[in-house]
Amino acid sequence: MANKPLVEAKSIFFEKGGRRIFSSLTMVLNEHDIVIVKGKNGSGKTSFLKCLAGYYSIKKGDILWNGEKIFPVQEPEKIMLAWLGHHNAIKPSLTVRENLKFYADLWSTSQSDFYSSINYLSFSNYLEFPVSWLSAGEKRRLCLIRLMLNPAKVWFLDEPTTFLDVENKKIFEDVISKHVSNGGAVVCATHEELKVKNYKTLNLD
Amino acid sequence: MANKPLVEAKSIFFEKGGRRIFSSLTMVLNEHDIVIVKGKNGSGKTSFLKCLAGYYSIKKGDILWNGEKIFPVQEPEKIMLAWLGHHNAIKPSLTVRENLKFYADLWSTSQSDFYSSINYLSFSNYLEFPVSWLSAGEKRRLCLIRLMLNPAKVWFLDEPTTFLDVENKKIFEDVISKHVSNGGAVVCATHEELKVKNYKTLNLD
Amino acid sequence: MRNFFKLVLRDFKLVIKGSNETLAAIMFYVLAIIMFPLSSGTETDLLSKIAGGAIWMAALFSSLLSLDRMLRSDFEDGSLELMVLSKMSLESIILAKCLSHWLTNGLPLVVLSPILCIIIGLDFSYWWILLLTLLIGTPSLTLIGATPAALSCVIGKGGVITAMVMLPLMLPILILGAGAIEAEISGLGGIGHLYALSAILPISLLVAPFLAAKAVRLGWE
Amino acid sequence: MRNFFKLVLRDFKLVIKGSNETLAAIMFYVLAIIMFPLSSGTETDLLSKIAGGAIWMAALFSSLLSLDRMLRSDFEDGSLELMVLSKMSLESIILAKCLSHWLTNGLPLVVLSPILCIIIGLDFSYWWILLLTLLIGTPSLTLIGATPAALSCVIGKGGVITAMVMLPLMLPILILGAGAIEAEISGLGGIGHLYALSAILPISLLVAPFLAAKAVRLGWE
Amino acid sequence: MAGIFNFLASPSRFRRLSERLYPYTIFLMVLFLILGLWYGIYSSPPDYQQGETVRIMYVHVPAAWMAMMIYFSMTLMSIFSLVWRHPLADLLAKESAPIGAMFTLIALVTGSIWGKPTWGTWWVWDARLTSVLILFFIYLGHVALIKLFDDEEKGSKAAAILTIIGAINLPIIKFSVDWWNTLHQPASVMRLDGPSIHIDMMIPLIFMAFAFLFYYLSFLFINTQAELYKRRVKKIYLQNLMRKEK
Ligand code: HEM
Ligand SMILES: Nc1ncnc2c1ncn2[C@@H]1O[C@H](COP(=O)(O)OP(=O)(O)OP(=O)(O)O)[C@@H](O)[C@H]1O
Ligand SMILES: Nc1ncnc2c1ncn2[C@@H]1O[C@H](COP(=O)(O)OP(=O)(O)OP(=O)(O)O)[C@@H](O)[C@H]1O
Ligand SMILES: [Mg+2]
Ligand SMILES: [Mg+2]
Repeated sequence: MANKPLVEAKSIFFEKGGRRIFSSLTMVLNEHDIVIVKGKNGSGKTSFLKCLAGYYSIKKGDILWNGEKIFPVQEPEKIMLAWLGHHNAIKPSLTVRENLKFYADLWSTSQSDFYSSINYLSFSNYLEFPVSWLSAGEKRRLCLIRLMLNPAKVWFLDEPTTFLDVENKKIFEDVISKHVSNGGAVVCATHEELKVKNYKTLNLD
Repeated sequence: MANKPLVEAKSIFFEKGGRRIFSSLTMVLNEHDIVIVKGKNGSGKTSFLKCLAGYYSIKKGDILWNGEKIFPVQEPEKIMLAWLGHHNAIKPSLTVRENLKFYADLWSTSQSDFYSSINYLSFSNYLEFPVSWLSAGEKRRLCLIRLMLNPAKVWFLDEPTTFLDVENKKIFEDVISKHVSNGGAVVCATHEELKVKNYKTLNLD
Repeated sequence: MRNFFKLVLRDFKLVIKGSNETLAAIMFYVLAIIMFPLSSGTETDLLSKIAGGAIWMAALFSSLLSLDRMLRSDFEDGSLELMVLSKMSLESIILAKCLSHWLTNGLPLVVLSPILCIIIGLDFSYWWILLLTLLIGTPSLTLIGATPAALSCVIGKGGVITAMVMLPLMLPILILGAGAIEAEISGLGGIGHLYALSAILPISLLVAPFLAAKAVRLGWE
Repeated sequence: MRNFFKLVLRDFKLVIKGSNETLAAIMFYVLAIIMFPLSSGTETDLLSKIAGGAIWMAALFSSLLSLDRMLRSDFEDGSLELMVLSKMSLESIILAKCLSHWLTNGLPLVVLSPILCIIIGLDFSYWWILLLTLLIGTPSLTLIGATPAALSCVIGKGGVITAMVMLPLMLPILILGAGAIEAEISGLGGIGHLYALSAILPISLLVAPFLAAKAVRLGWE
Repeated sequence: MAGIFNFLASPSRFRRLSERLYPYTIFLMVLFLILGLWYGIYSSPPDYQQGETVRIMYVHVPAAWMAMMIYFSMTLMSIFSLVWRHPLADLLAKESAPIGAMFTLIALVTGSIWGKPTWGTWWVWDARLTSVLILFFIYLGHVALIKLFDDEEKGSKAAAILTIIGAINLPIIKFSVDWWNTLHQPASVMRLDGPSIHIDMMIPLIFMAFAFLFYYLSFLFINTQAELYKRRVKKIYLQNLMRKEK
């Protein structure tokens, strides 16, 4: 059992609106793995992540989670997955604390993890601000904190570094390095060069 | 007259919700100029651009457009300005052509400019696609095309390269280089290193 | 189950926060009910004849206005995508949203009904049946409207379009609700209508979250 | 001026495109009118008494449902920010949006009015006054609603809240419009009401775009 | 049932089958139409109360049955489409809707025409009539909803979801005459204790019902084929676009 990869995509094929987006794509994600998905605009990075998570359904091939054919989106009780997409999924009219608290409750994050994540991104001064006051990069940092609250082993990140400045990009790299060193795994679609160790690249071009 | 800078900010001061965002900031933008606004997340890059354009009103200092104290937003008949912000401002339910055509009409862009801009970003195959089909980067490319349709001399760009892949970033650099060599001027807030010649940097930290 | 109520609470907070939707709903009801005498003249016997219908129409319109937004913001900003990756299924998320929608939209009407009775001049001896129909009927309105609301997020359009798709589905509830009151007043007895209404509620409770979840998933495709 | 019509055309296209809002508006009107007999019973003379009010209430509700979205998408996706940087002022942009809103929402009702007359049983000899009130009144509804619609974008909330703010402002139009018909039917003559309605239109035409533009600018701050 | 559906699940198989079948259904439709009209107009007696106007029944009643039957079958297909993800099921439901809407309209119009001499009015807001009108709007909503999507396949899936909710209206139509005291005739053919209608009227009624049924099937087959071809053309077009680009 322990040898089964966390996620495995076996020559999957996906089309949308009658257009082939990618075909015979294969990926294996084990613990401690970082897979960086590269490719031109429109090459299907977002689609690939969405297929793996189960938002989109593939036409051919197999996707196995812990060796089983289930999807996080369809059976969320069985598989936990952390997702960070193009949308921030934060409510502008709630405060930073309320936004984070909601997800912390949903995922039963402990109180101490909650505050340590916030401190990690030095966000404690912002806690009572409504999110609508934050700048684009600050919103994205909020998403990073939320990511750290998530107990899921597998993280799927779709261009997580948009709007982040150089310093926060570095923090982000630390965050994922820490996550994989704790036995987690990350799939990350991005156009930037990430300075993390031992990553595998999946090129979609 | 011709010696007046296109845009001039004289030690401006701006606060929002009682927080000082920046103070005594000065900038001069002449023809052929590229000013790259740098700064950490939340340092006020977006706010600065919005102040210059007139969306936000400053507390102290002066902003002069062609030596006069008017703003593009308030008197659009007098001053033309091209704006590309965090939002794409494209309608998902219209096709690419319809989206572009609308702005081309609004700005009275000529037919030939219209098609040459589209070809420049090799978008002609997408013309009849509804925008909702496009990927995040393709949407951003659409914004670049729209930028090229704009007859305005001054371009204000707020993190224009988000979601763009390496190749398109290069195209973007070409686009702004071409624009300034034709007598235009660009103010661009970004966290990335842009490979353009002779730019000035404005650091907000 | 704990998560379920957390979500209800968060939605509740989101709705109340800064904007006080419940208060808005209450004011809307009063205004909408006042519109009937304003637009149809003030003859009291005419008014009392249309009273049940008027209150029910107000309920329907307030559902139309608010359901469109029940799922939209969560759908558009990616919150739903994210929430479904917790231990809660999409179906229960939607059910929680329906509950908090009803708490802020349907329940105020139920609570308000005695006052509305007075405003529109419905004889107080028929208040019980108005109350009952509202109590059984408004949750069905919310539930039945959830699927078209989800679909309208998928289309990315709202307003009149959603209303057009929703209205025919909700009309049976309106007919039964208003019909019960009318039948009771005319002496025929509105119990039959009430039975039919009570049959619809459990069915929609079973079917609606399932179908609305299907619709949301369609939007993700 | 050419730009003005281009914007109207684009909005019109946006509205029609794939989504056929006008068709939706028409179906909505028919359904909303049908709701009155459905909920208030079938006595024809009762119906014809509330006929004018019913049609006017349908107009009001369709405005409530659609005005909320008139500016929202352009406000939220940054289109307004961009459009104002053309040779068109924000005021004329808003006026153009109001025009295209009326073309897809008010005008269908005016055109549909004879059919609605039949459905609701309004005597055909009063059709002219219904038509006149709608023709003068519905543009005012759109214009008066523009500012609250803009404000609701600024708050980032919609639905019932917007409706609650809009309703009191629109009620005078409803009272005058429905009143004109009622007065005409009762033999008192509805001309007085018509005059009042016609006075409101130019005033709101002058004031509304200006105020709504202020509201939008407030949202940019 | 599921077996038949599985067999038909492949679009191309269905297309071939329906291409073979539709001439027969058209033939049957014409045959039953001729028989039904002949019996209905010449060889059935006028009603002792209503006189000749009763002949409207031979259009009205089968049309009303079809209106409900088509919606019912659309509901079944929608459930199939959602539960077993049959690609064809929502396509069939989608192609059924306009036909169903047409039959509903026929039932409404003929009912109104019939109502004038018998009830003295074109229209009353009674439960049966109203619920049929709502059915008509649900059909229209179905058609409109599909048009709202960029992607027709997605649109027909959406419409399938909506169809199931709309199905609450069916029992209301069916039992409205029993639950409410209305002007409309209670059921006399489709009854649990057997029909209570004269055999001379029964025959043309049944013939016309079959004619309408085969009309439905013929056009369902033809329209579905057309739609399948259309989708193939679109797919090829998109793939060519992609190829040009690369
Ligand atoms: C617009 C008005 C009308 C509508 C919408 C309407 C609708 C319907 C419907 C849906 C049915 C099918 C009922 C079932 O199978 O249970 C039906 C059957 C029938 N209708 Fe109508 N109807 C209308 C007017 C009339 C009128 C004016 C008459 C004649 C007086 C009439 C006579 C009948 C009869 C005899 C049946 C057959 C009942 C049976 O044997 O099951 N209808 N109608
Ligand atoms: N209403 C408000 N009250 C207080 N502070 C505010 C308000 N609105 C914005 N701010 C603050 O203003 C600062 C500047 O925001 P701005 O969007 O200009 O930053 P930015 O440089 O564009 O950042 P980024 O790189 O993340 O896009 C942020 O720190 C934000 O928190
Ligand atoms: N309904 C559709 N019909 C046809 N093509 C579609 C449809 N939806 C998406 N596409 C295409 O699918 C391709 C892949 O999109 P995707 O979002 O996965 O790209 P991506 O690699 O994430 O790009 P980016 O780097 O820009 O985010 C795009 O070229 C897009 O045009
Ligand atoms: Mg992407
Ligand atoms: Mg910024």
